[in-house]
Amino acid sequence: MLEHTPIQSSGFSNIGPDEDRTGFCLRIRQPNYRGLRMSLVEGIKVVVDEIEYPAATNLYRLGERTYTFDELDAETQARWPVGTAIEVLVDKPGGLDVGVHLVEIEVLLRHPYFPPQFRPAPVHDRRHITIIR
Amino acid sequence: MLEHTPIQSSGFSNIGPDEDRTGFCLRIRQPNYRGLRMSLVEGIKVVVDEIEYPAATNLYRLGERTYTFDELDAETQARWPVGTAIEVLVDKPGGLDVGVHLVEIEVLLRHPYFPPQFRPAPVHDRRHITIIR
Amino acid sequence: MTSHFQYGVSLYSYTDDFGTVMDLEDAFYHVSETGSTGIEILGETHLPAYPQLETAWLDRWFGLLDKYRLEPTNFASWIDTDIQRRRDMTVEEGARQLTTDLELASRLGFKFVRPKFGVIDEELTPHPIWEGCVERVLDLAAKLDIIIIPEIHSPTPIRHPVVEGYIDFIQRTGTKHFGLLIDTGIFQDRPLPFWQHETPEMRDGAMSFLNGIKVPVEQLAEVIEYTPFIQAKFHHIDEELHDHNIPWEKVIPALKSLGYSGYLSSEYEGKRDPWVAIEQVRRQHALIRKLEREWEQANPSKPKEQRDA
Amino acid sequence: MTSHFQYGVSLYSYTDDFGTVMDLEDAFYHVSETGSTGIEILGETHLPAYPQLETAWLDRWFGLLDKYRLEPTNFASWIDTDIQRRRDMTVEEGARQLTTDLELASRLGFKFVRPKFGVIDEELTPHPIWEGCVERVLDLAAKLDIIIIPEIHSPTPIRHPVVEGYIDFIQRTGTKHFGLLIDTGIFQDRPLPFWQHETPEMRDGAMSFLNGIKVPVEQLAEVIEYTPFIQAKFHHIDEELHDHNIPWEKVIPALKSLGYSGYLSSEYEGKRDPWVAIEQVRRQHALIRKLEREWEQANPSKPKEQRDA
Ligand SMILES: [Mn+2]
Ligand SMILES: [Mn+2]
Repeated sequence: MLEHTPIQSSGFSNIGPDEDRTGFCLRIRQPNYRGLRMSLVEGIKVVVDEIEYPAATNLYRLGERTYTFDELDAETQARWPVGTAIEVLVDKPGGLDVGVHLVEIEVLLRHPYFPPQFRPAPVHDRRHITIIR
Repeated sequence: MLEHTPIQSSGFSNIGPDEDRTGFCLRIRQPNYRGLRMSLVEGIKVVVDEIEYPAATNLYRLGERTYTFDELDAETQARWPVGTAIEVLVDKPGGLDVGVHLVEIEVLLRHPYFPPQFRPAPVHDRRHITIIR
Repeated sequence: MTSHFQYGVSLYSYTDDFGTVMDLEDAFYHVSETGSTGIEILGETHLPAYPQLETAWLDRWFGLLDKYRLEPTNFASWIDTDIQRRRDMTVEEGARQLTTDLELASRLGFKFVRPKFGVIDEELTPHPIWEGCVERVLDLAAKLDIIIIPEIHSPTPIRHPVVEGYIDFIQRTGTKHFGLLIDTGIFQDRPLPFWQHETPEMRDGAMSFLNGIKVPVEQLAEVIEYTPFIQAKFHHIDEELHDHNIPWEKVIPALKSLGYSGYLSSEYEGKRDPWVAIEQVRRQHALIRKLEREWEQANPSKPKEQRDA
Repeated sequence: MTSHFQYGVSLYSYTDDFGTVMDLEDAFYHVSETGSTGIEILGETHLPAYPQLETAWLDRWFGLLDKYRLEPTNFASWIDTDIQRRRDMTVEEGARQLTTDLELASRLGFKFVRPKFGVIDEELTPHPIWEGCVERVLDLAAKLDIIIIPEIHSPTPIRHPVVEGYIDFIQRTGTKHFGLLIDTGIFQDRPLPFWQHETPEMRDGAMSFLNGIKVPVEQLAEVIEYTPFIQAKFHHIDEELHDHNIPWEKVIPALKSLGYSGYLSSEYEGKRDPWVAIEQVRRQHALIRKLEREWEQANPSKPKEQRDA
């Protein structure tokens, strides 16, 4: 089972060797009521302590596969299922400081059954989570 | 998985044939952090819409077995495990009316490691739940 | 066959609970505790390996149906016409999607499949491939004995070109495997609370349908013959068993008078705080059963006559 | 062997989450994500068929330890001396209970068993059967290579007849299979928030220990040689990584100076709103690791010397 907020606290972690962090990882629960083909996910923007990491430059790990922003649109088969988390991999030399951070996200989801002017629709979340090391 | 409140909404139901209800059933999640031998459970008082059903006259169903209040004290082996619900069976000819009821409980638990004056310790809960038929 | 309603729950009701506080068996338990006989699922939500079906999961599915004495009712499907940013689905792709879902639904024992087509405008006009997609799978639906039922959903009312298009299709093809799913949200006659970030300007504009499109329940008579399944959409029922948005005291007598004896499948769509949906669905079942009982007591012989007519 | 602390989490931290929003595997996941190497469980909470151990569950247990790379640390046991309303446990019954838990703990791979004896007064003096019970199972503990560690828990301070009694027992028997578990709640130096229904009168009276019994951390030196395991009790760490109750900035340097290199096993005991514990435990690990790192940077060679001494 996942935490109820789209932003998950467990899994928030720096990436790369201890002394040479290359970025961080953030887990996000599928916030929609159905699982979506990746081509309907128009990326996830991450903001940590007011510094923005745009959707277009983040990577997206779903199970064994990692997608660039552009590769999302091409993935019309694999789904991000309900009850699972995607990992957003964010490039940030040095990683994030150990401690509590204010993390915000904007997930853009394209719902084909929404009127065209509401596509994509954003899902926002915002909470404090912690980098342990 | 159970609902977070000790009082569970699902399972709240009248007992007996449709036209001749004999009482009602209320499910309660183990509210303590460890499972307890039944002999440490000093009964559960139920209040529905301000009418009190005393612990001593209720029955307690745990798995396949049903205990009277006095039989609880003799059951030093079987435990009410964490993550499970006990069913309190309450005698009430005619049952409860269909609709939403305000239900309150007092669970008395005897913690041997509490100072004697705090044994048993009460757990209270109170919420609105619904009889469907 | 009974002249009473059949009661069910769509697991859509437990959105956000599912996968955070509730697994599939928990959901079955809560549905069965409402006294329901039917369970509705969403393919892309409740099949963990969708569109694959793992054998172990299939065994579990039938085990749960048996344990909780529930029958599969409707299987929700999506035809994602706007599949890529610069490309729409073709008729072939859409038909393939629908084939996948019909076959999944059939293997799981469902009687209905609800396809949700992408739309092309604010009126929710379905993408024009809808008709070709459905036509290509009608034989399969007949073979599997499944009825394909697109949903009439707010802001689309009953008297609308979209509905006319579906009825024309039924009349033109003469099919018995296509019909309408009525979502009771079309009868909403009081406003929903504002959603987070919604402003009064938004509510007056594109979101005005959230105030309720107030379809008169009498108009059910015009489509009931094409309607084998109803989703009992609702948003909030309070502690007095009073629904704040849907006029059940009109909807239920209308359905009873028309002799409807299919499913009412609960679709709770309100506050998503954990565990709230469980109790809300229970209140809806208490309320609808009460209204049905009251109607039957006031009209002791009518439903049978209607059915025999 | 390392001169660093070992980090663990007691599943007690996830009380009320366990069984409502978290199953055993979820708990393992959250523990492993803190970077811990150790997991602590409560027999009567986390063994679903306690005191039975089902083979399938045992397989799952070892599968999870392997998957999440965790080792079992401490197994919590209760000796319910006040077992019936009119009857206390006998020494035989207590020893039988302890035997059951030692055997369960051993089968699961634990190194420590914490027995919680019933008490006879407000000072939390353990029921007099404690000594007989423990003495009867010392040979078994030796055979299983498990250390029995009663807990020094607020309101019992370090300098107290209860602790003296335990140390006397160790000295009298010469056992290596009995020691102390220090719960860091004894160092609490600022009050806990009032619990529901608690009044100022109650807080001034029997509940005054909830203001913190403020044991000076220096007194750890008096018992550290008997202390193979520490529960890192805490209640709230805020968004500035500031603990509102436990003076970690004193506790951690004291433990480092004494060369403690056993486990710090997180015991979150604060607000029980769902999912809160997960983040709170993470904050504690961030905080303690930071303090340990700072101490090590300021004292580059000390821990090794201490250990070699
Ligand atoms: Mn619907
Ligand atoms: Mn402790």
